[in-house]
Amino acid sequence: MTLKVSDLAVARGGAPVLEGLSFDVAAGCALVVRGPNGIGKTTLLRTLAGLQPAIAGTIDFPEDTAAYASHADGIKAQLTVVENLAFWADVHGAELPDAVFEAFDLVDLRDRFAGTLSAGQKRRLGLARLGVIGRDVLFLDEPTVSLDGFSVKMFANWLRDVHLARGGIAVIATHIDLGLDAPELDLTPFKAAPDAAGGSDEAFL
Amino acid sequence: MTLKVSDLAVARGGAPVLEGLSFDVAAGCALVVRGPNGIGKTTLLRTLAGLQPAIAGTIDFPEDTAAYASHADGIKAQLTVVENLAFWADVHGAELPDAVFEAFDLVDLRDRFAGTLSAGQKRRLGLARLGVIGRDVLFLDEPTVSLDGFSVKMFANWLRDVHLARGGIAVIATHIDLGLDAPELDLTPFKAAPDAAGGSDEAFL
Amino acid sequence: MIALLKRDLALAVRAGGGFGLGLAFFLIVIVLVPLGVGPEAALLTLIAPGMLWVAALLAALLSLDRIFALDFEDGSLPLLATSPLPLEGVALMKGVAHWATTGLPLTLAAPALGFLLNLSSTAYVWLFVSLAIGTPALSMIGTFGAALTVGLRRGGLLMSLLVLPLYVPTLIFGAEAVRRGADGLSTTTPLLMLAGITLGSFALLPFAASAALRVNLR
Amino acid sequence: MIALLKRDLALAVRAGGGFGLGLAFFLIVIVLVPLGVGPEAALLTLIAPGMLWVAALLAALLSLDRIFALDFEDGSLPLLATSPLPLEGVALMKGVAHWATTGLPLTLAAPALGFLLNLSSTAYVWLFVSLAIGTPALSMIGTFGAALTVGLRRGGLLMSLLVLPLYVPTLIFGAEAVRRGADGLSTTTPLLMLAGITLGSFALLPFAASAALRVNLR
Amino acid sequence: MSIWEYANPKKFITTTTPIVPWVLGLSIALLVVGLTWGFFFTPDDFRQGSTVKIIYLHVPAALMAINAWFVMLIASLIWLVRRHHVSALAARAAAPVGIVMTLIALITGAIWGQPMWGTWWAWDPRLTSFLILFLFYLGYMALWEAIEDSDTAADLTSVLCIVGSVFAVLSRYAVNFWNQGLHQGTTVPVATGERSISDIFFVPLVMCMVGFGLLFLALVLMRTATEIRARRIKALEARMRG
Ligand code: HEM
Ligand SMILES: Nc1ncnc2c1ncn2[C@@H]1O[C@H](COP(=O)(O)OP(=O)(O)OP(=O)(O)O)[C@@H](O)[C@H]1O
Ligand SMILES: Nc1ncnc2c1ncn2[C@@H]1O[C@H](COP(=O)(O)OP(=O)(O)OP(=O)(O)O)[C@@H](O)[C@H]1O
Ligand SMILES: [Mg+2]
Ligand SMILES: [Mg+2]
Repeated sequence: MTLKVSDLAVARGGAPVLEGLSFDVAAGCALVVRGPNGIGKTTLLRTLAGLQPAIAGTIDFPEDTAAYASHADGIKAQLTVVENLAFWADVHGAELPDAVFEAFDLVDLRDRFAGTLSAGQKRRLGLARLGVIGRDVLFLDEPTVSLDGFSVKMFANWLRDVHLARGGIAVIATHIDLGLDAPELDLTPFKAAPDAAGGSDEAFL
Repeated sequence: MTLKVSDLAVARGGAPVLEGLSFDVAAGCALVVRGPNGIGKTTLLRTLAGLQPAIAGTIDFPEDTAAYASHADGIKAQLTVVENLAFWADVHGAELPDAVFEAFDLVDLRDRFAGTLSAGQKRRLGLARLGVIGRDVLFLDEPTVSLDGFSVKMFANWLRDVHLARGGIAVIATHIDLGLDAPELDLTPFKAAPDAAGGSDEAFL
Repeated sequence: MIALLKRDLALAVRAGGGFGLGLAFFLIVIVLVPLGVGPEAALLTLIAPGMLWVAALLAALLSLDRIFALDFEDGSLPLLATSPLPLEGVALMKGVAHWATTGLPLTLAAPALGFLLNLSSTAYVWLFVSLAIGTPALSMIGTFGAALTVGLRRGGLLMSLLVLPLYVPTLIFGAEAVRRGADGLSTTTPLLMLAGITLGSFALLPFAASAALRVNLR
Repeated sequence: MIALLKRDLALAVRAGGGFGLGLAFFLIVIVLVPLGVGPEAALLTLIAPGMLWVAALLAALLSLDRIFALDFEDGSLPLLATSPLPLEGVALMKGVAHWATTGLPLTLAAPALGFLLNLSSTAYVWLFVSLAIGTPALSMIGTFGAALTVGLRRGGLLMSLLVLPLYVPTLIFGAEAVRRGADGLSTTTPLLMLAGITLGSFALLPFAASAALRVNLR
Repeated sequence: MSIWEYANPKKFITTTTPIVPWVLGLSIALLVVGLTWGFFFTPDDFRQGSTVKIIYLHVPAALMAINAWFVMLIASLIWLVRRHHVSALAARAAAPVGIVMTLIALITGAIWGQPMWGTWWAWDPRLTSFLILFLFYLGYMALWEAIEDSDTAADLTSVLCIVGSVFAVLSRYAVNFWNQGLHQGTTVPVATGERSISDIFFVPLVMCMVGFGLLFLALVLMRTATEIRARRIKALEARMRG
């Protein structure tokens, strides 16, 4: 399993944002995407995850193996931590292993309603979803926002020792250092030229 | 002008979270609040800003000088960047100085609808509000979430060179290093004992 | 897909969920009508079948924006879209869950409320039957409307505007069935039409709704 | 405070804002009633005053949840609460903005729509006058209800439940004024009562609303 | 060369700009002649008196109101299948014209109804289904307005137009059913086309119908061109910012 991206161009709000992106990520590897605010990290990850169409280029990886995670984690405030995770496990036809609660330090919070968690605790719950659904290709948009130093390390460990170790792939946009030993891709050189082709308005120019 | 906090105890969801907190912040000084996820940073800042009552202790600073900022910045997606800031300036009876747009790198984004900004751009807009309303005592809850390294520095500079320089005060909860030369307060020792007094259920115990 | 239905029902009965509120709204509209129109029993009997159906329709309408907006705001919707569930199935289950929390209680309660409007005695059974057949269509059509407007902040009112004209045939046949029941006439045709609308809605609208969702998630 | 009013009106007329949708909903309810009740002109004339007022009330109700919920969700509300504006003023301005975007267009349009329900010709002017006097009360009472339920996820339906009983006096006097106008009777008493309710609401409810807001922000 | 080439916005504008004045001119000529003829040079109807002359506005407007929706439906289908922007914008452009036609039909009908039936409005099936059509137009236009991104708006309004069409037809039948036997005497048309209308009314009526049709065409072409230019401005502005 590999993630192959070639000559990709992506657009947001009808305007091209990035162009000419090509990279491969092999099984068991992670790629850290970097770049200043507004360069197009979120747009890239959404496109890779199939939530919006690319305007050019190809994205290639086995179907139905991708998961996307952003600031909004689909957490229901009125459900408990366990119920939230059980739901996503159910949707993906997976088990809800106890190890997940340990890996994301949620053991003490199991029966708390998700609405009463602090920002960082909520984030941990959102990330725990990734450990439950068993998808191989993860697209993570600033996964460690609001996490304290200890939790960041914990997440990096899970990613390295569990996800990548079993042959998974991860593409991670982040502004802080995760302490992962992964190649970095700076998006700045791929910024679309102001007159780049492919915007939804192209026919009108 | 000083912020004086003595023997403060705060609660969240009816349960005491922190107790025995005392600190002073002098004019022109900042205080960085630290602690692991869930220790009570958000709760503390909300209490200081007057959004929720303290269960014990006193908070002392001149009235109507405080501003609170958290992840939710009160940004209206359907208004442009200028309109958003102009509204807050108006509400506070202040001017909308051009310097703010430079200080927060919003010059190019002035006429964009706020709904079309990226996560970091939106954050900068939220922070720019602080530069507009002219409040002296700032309570900031993870202000640099989603900001790239350059923007974090820019914000720290604004805080040091503009806000603190003119005698302001700032209390900042954060997990990352802002590069400010400010004292840090770790909340871990102030964690409320499980049987601490002051919860809303106290009368029933 | 059953997991989704189970979750939606669990959420509906939790604090702040919508269960029972559609019913309460139905009750309140039924109470307001005599207050506005005046208390004459004969007049109320005349308008009862129509007003009961209009009230049911408004109650269904008012809870439509819960269908997708909550999942959109907290980011569940893109996650569901990238999950193994087909989006058509998601739309269908959302419609079913809406009916179970709104249409079903409303159908069960309507005969009990009919007497507030002095509904004629022969009409009660037809009120029940027509609501049982017709309210699923209201839920499914509403799901489509909710899918169309899910990206918009507070699309709720716009959605009403889009959905209400689509509700017209259901309303007409539903109210007509009750009115005919009240007059002792045959109710077969309107009930058959109602059934046709319901079946057609459930067969086709999940596809339209999922197409709209896909566009809105883009 | 004027800044707040200006912003709310600007937001209402922007894309996705609520302007005109209350009006559209009013129109649609007025259209649905004959479809449910049947087309007899004499019957419609009888129920027209009441139904027009019920429809106005429902249209006002449906847009109430915009009043504070949007500001709550994006965090504006705590910021407004810590701003130099008195929270009572905020509540008052919110009520005024709601009326300007809902009650006012509705009042202007109602006479034009009265003819769909075959309203008797003497009643048009009283319909207009009673709505002009009564709809501000609907907005202000609604603002109070919205303030009570602002913290709750999708409090919209619960809010309806709380607000509707509070609307009852306004509805009764409003519909009564129109009905008396239609019958050629004196409308002074109900109109005076309506005016009293409106003045009372604007004098007292901003305080209640701001108290509720303070609690909900805690 | 395929017909789809005209779906290129620029090509569309360059092709239609010279045609529009002719279409518009012809429609105005037809309307002037038809309406003048109809209003001043036809005899009064023996039952309806001079009020019958409102037919020259009423019937063409009613026809165009329905046809405009058809145009929108077809344009929507083309957009969904072939994704030609002009098609989506033509659908958008047709809606306001259609709703105005609907309003003209409703208002002239109401004015006609006052002397004929003694009431401005009756819940006759035909009138009712027109009112519902008006609501469909309203919802369709509101959806266009509410969505920021043009392509998203085009997609969603197209889906709405298709589903709406099905339900509009259903409503038509429902309304007929609902009013059966309840509303005698006011079965709208005195005339269903050729049979009971004599030639002397018929020729100017046809002129007016063709005139309205051409007017509709001209307005839609003009509005589409306007929409294209608005999109173009938006696109250029977006590029300048980016
Ligand atoms: C608001 C009121 C009215 C509306 C919405 C309305 C609607 C329509 C529509 C949709 C048509 C075109 C039908 C078709 O060709 O398929 C039509 C035709 C016609 N209407 Fe009306 N109508 C109204 C009032 C009236 C009144 C009051 C009269 C006269 C008593 C009238 C007389 C006619 C006639 C003579 C035709 C032409 C019949 C034909 O070509 O089939 N209408 N009307
Ligand atoms: N609404 C709530 N109801 C009940 N308990 C809550 C609620 N919100 C937070 N808590 C609990 O109160 C404690 C303090 O939460 P708080 O949000 O202040 O933490 P924090 O220090 O800001 O954490 P983080 O770094 O994750 O943002 C936590 O244990 C949390 O689980
Ligand atoms: N909804 C939208 N409509 C139009 N333009 C948008 C929209 N969202 C984002 N943009 C613009 O598209 C560009 C890329 O945005 P994107 O969110 O992908 O950036 P990002 O790299 O994720 O930034 P950040 O680090 O701030 O999250 C930015 O210039 C942004 O202003
Ligand atoms: Mg981003
Ligand atoms: Mg916090």
